[in-house]
Amino acid sequence: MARSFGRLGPSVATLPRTIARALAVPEHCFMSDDVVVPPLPTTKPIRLIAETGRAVKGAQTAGFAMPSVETLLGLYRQMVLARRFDAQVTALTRQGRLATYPSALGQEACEIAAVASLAPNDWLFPTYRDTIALLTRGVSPVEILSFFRGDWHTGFDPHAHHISPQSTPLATQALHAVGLATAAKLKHDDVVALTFLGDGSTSEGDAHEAFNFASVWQSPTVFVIQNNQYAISVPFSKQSHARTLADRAIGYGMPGYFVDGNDVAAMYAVITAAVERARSGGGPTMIEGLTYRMEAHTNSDDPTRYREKGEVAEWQGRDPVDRLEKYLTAAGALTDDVRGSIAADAEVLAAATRGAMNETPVLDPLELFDHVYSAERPALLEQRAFLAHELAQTEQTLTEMAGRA
Amino acid sequence: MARSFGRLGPSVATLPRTIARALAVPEHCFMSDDVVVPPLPTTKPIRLIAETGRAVKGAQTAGFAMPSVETLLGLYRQMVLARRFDAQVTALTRQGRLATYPSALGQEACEIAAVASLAPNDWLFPTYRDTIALLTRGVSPVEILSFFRGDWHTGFDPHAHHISPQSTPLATQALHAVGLATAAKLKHDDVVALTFLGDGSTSEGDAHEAFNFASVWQSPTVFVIQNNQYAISVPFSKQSHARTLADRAIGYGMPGYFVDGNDVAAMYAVITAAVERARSGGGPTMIEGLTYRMEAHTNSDDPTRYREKGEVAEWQGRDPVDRLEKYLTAAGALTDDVRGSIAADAEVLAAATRGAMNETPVLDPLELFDHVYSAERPALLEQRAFLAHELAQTEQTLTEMAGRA
Amino acid sequence: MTLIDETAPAVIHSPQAKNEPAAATSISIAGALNAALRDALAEDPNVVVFGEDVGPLGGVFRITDALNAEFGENRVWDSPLAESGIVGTAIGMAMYGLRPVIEMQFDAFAYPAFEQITSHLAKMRNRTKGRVTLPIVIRIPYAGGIGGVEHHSDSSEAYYTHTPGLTVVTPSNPADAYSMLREAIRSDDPVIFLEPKSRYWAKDTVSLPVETPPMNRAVVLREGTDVTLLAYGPTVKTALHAAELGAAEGLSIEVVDLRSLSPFDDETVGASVRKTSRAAIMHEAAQFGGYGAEVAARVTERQFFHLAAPVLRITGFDIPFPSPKLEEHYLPTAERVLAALDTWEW
Amino acid sequence: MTLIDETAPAVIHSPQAKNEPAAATSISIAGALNAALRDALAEDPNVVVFGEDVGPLGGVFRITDALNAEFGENRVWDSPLAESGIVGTAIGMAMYGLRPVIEMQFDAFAYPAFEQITSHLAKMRNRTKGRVTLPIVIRIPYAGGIGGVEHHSDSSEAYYTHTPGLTVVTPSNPADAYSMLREAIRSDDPVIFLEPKSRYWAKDTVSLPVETPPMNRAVVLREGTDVTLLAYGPTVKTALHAAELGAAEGLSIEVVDLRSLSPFDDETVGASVRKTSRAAIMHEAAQFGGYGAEVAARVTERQFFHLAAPVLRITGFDIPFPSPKLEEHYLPTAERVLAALDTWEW
Ligand SMILES: Cc1ncc(C[n+]2csc(CCOP(=O)(O)OP(=O)(O)O)c2C)c(N)n1
Ligand SMILES: Cc1ncc(C[n+]2csc(CCOP(=O)(O)OP(=O)(O)O)c2C)c(N)n1
Ligand SMILES: [Mg+2]
Ligand SMILES: [Mg+2]
Repeated sequence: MARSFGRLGPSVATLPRTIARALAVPEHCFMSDDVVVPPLPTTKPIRLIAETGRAVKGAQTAGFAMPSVETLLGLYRQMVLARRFDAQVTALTRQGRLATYPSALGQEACEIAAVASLAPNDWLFPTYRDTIALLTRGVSPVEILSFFRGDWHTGFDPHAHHISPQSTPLATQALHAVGLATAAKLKHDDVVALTFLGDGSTSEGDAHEAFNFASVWQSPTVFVIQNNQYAISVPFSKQSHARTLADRAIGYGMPGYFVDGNDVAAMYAVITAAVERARSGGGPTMIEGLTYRMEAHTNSDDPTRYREKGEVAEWQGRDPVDRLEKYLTAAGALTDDVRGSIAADAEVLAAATRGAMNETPVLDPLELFDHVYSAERPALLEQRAFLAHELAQTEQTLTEMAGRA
Repeated sequence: MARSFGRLGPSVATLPRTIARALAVPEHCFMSDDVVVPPLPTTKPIRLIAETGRAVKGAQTAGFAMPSVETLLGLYRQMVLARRFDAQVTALTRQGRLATYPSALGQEACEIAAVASLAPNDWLFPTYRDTIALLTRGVSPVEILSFFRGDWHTGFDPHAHHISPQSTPLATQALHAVGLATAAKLKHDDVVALTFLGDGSTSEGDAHEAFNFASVWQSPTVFVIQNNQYAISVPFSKQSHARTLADRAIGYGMPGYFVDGNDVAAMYAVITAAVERARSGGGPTMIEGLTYRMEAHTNSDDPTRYREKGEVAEWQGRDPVDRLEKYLTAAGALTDDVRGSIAADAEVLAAATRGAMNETPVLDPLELFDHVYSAERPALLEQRAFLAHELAQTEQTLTEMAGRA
Repeated sequence: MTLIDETAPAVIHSPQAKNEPAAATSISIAGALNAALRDALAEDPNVVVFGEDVGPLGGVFRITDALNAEFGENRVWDSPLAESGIVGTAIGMAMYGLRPVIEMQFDAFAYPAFEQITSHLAKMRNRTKGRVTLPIVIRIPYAGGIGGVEHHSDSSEAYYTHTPGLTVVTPSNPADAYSMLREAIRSDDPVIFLEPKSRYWAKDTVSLPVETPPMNRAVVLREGTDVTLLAYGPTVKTALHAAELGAAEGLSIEVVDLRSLSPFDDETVGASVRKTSRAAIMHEAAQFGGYGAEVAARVTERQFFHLAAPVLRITGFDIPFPSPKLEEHYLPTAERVLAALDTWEW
Repeated sequence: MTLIDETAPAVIHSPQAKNEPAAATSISIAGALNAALRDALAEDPNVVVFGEDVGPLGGVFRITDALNAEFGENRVWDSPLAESGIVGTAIGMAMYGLRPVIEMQFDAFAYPAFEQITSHLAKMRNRTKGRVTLPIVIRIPYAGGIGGVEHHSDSSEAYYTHTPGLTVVTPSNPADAYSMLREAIRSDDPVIFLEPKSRYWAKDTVSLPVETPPMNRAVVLREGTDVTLLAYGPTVKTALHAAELGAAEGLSIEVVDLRSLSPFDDETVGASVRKTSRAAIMHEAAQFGGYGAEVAARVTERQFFHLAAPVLRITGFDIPFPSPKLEEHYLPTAERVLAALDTWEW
């Protein structure tokens, strides 16, 4: 590939290979020619907008530049829409309209920044948590929520949106992302794959295998770890003993970034740079966004059993939307008009979501047999016929009962 | 536990926790109180004896002290015995007496240093490659080779030797080591578990899970990765894109050491320090020994398909036994007498091994049913009876045929 | 986090003595399992409980409720999120004399541990000629019926029952849940303990501690003369319901709760089938290669000339487990049992 | 290492055209598989081959011999050593339009990939209503008979055949090896392609390319009238041998090579059993919950009133696969087949 290497943020430039070598140890033994040795990620998360809403200067930016006000305004709009959607879905779930819903409240900066960094041909590999990322990428509420309502496992067309089904088996989707990115690379296509991972899921073997395959194959993959500090009830301190998860990157010879996951400006700057680097042949990047899961794990979880209210309140004070709002307001970009029109859009979205979920889906139980194999199997057709017969009988019984009544 | 923390080699002391923290990020969020932040492993392997046989001074020792001449002489003796044994077993395998044998020729420094670092109550978790480690720990040749001859899966009593069965499914045994070490810690017992891993096996998910569990639980485990640069035919450059495997340690918040695996003095110094550190409550350590597999993967492998003879010859020049021999000879410890007596012992061992393998083992096929469950199962007894009947019939047919002849 | 928790309560809890049973109370399967874990932890200091969310949360199904607070971090704790790691470290612990009771959060989430289970857990005793035993219980909430999204409703028993070296059991009621879990923890063999998650909240009046028949035995739950209906775990209730419906139609159905899937209780089942001369087996898992195939095959092998008709299988379809709104069409029902029995020539 | 290898040969190899078959030559199963991979790689640029040691070494069984040199690093390459990673990345590649053919080095070493296989590979088409298809072939050398040490001789077919969404096939001879592998690679469904490793070097005279019956059909290899003996993969040869021995004793054994384990060819098998009225199934895997259970159950269900005797299972014992010196006592033999047939009342 005759492409130039991408930049990955000025101050976190990849080091030249000036590492001292063992005398008498052949070079190929422990380092291939294109190994990039990044410095250790900082333990202070990279940040561009402080909690006060003011721009951060100096080392903590790691040299990343503040996105333009237009960009930030666009991100703000998406975050507000996403938050409204998330709240609406949580409400619908409480009302029993959905089987389950894992909210991403508080994680909007990570979710929206990631989606905003991708080009249309790029692929997104989300988990169950990343519903608002799907929304932001343009999947319709009903196509998204079909899964959580329980109609079918995936309600949208992955190929139409370049989004894989939301993955429940933890960390498994990271390998799919690496595979897809590698296939695109083999075909010389301009496609990057971005996968989300939770802090808990980084403990799975598949996470490691994905990091390693991506780096050995130099596949154009971006790993966005949303460290929301809990895996259901298990706090991060029981998940890892490392300084940061981003520290893992060095062990794969890939750049790693520890970022304030509630600062959408920082997340956007770092992820965009990583996507660009992947796109231009520079290989994978690991990004950890430090954030917080404000809601319960899902509606059936009871977080009072494992965390203090005070902790949640503390993180409320670090809200990603508030922070951006302050910054944009100070920058004069977020006037009451703009805010109002975004809020109105959000209400339209919420209403549409409610409307869609208030309709009862029409499901055909016989479709259960239609997508298991590409070719028909006689034995499965027998089972399909059995169910068809049973359904017909039930129908008949109901009709008869109705007739009698 | 009121034990003091162990030392881990003077110049690789664990850093105090003086790391800058994120403003406003609660401390517990990304680093627990007892996280030890080691510096990155060096990319020049730690070395105490140069290939010339001379003692190394300066930075490359990483502050580790040269073991005493007595210690080195002991290690030398074990290495010579192990090498002779290994050669004998390879020869027996070529003669068809064993089903398979993965030789550790060239890896004696790693193998013997690890075993020598352990106290009798410590546990060893070896792979199929680490046969000479078993020998060095005192398992008899016949008990060891019973597995490779094909008599039974494990020929020795793991509890008697504190050695788990040689593991074939790659990296799986590392988790067993972590579990055993954790159990010992829970029981306040003075037991360390040491597990070997190959370079290839570090790519498996289980390796990652073992590193992570060990560090989160601060279990007294020592991981000795023998990077012999091949996983069967696959060179290390296709296995990892990192500078060194020891770089992985930082991502688990544990110390990592990249060591010259053909320098038994260095391996012994580093492993001993790690074992001592684990013993005194300091948690796990990852050690990568850079070495080379001189023989084929096993007798059924054909290395000419994937590596140049020149490469092998190059590594012959870095032989771990030769190097130590030069050092000890120069130190005046290895006189012709001593050398001769060790060589004689090695011949006795080889003869005993030959003798043992020339006897035909007496195997009872019915024992196949005896160790599957602790309690008898009627259905299994039926199958046992079936085989017993079949064996009796065969016996009878043979007797009849003999009678007729 | 350090594992050793010096502040953990040192109190040894004594399980209720067998000769002074508590008064009978209404208890769910979940409650009975919780009580069994508590009593086992109290009785044997080598018993430890760990896994995902089994600590302060008490597990997503609350089976380990309050045990972390009661026994401390050294006995009941949250592990990192990695199933192979959980099984693999449990193996090492068992080699050192502990008796780990570990939880896989849902059936399909045990699959990452498949290699540790098949290649080590199941084989260790055999590999070492009985020298290394692994007294480990893997608790797995399994099967459907709770409207779970994909990967939360698998019936994975066939994978485990086909693996020599494993004992596989599944209770269907609170008394068995308690008694069988206690027995599983006492067993020197690894036990896959399958918990029918749709039945967790089903209650019975039981006085704990209770001792029901040994966990390797099937039990006749309802006598009958026309047909032997074999069920286990989540389908037992449906089988009993089918027997009720059958009785109304004049059909006398004998319901056998298998309880033990491996080993299979040929004796109890054989006796029942010889009496009724007809048999059917129910399960939620897909039919093809499911556990019912083994049951049908061995009952037929052993009772062929007593059988008036082929053994029937009333099971899930040969498709991935459906989404919540469609699972009712997949799960075997009492009506399907009766419809199946109707296909026989009587 | 960079994956993109600009120096790889750009030549497109054209597979031998069907209308001009090569002269018949003696070829082994291993050779036929190698030829099938070569022709598939040449025909379809989306076919890629990767796994452990499949590159320059050509695989530990040499099934991918010379393909790396011929097609270059971008088509045939060595992956890192991680089975879940191999299956997981193959899934992502297939989502992008490639047709990966991946190798698990030995049966038991596929277990680390079990979650990717059961929860994703098997279910993706269903999860997405057919929108995402995964045309992936997983080649797995399986079963015993080569004196392999532990974990190198498992027969794991029952795990895969019980998993809806997978197609599972296994050839027993060189012509089928070629034809079925070509068909598997062309299939839009994931195929578990089980290769009987003890038969890799068995030769036949074949002219490639050869097209044998579709891979979802069973084939009658030897006609007979007294009993239908069902076999697959490594046991087919033993079954044919048993038929020879039987013939010498006046017993006419019809041997059916199942070829396809999932789906099962009810039609071919049913026709044979209705003719002979007796059936037996052979496999190396443990009997309990093995594939033979499904075969026995469904043949009995469908042919009960044609059967003069219960379906017999001649299989491995319910124990872990033995060490090399003891495997001969475990593996089903022709003598055991005849002994089993003798247990029937004739
Ligand atoms: C392989 C696997 N094991 C267990 C689970 C059950 N489970 C679902 S979510 C979850 C916690 C995941 O935590 P994390 O990765 O931090 O993501 P978050 O939910 O915080 O977004 C667990 C244990 C699962 N889905 N998959
Ligand atoms: C899970 C698993 N996958 C594949 C194999 C087959 N296999 C045996 S040894 C080996 C290479 C291992 O390489 P490495 O870990 O570097 O150890 P070495 O043999 O070099 O000592 C492979 C692929 C296996 N034993 N286990
Ligand atoms: Mg989380
Ligand atoms: Mg190696």
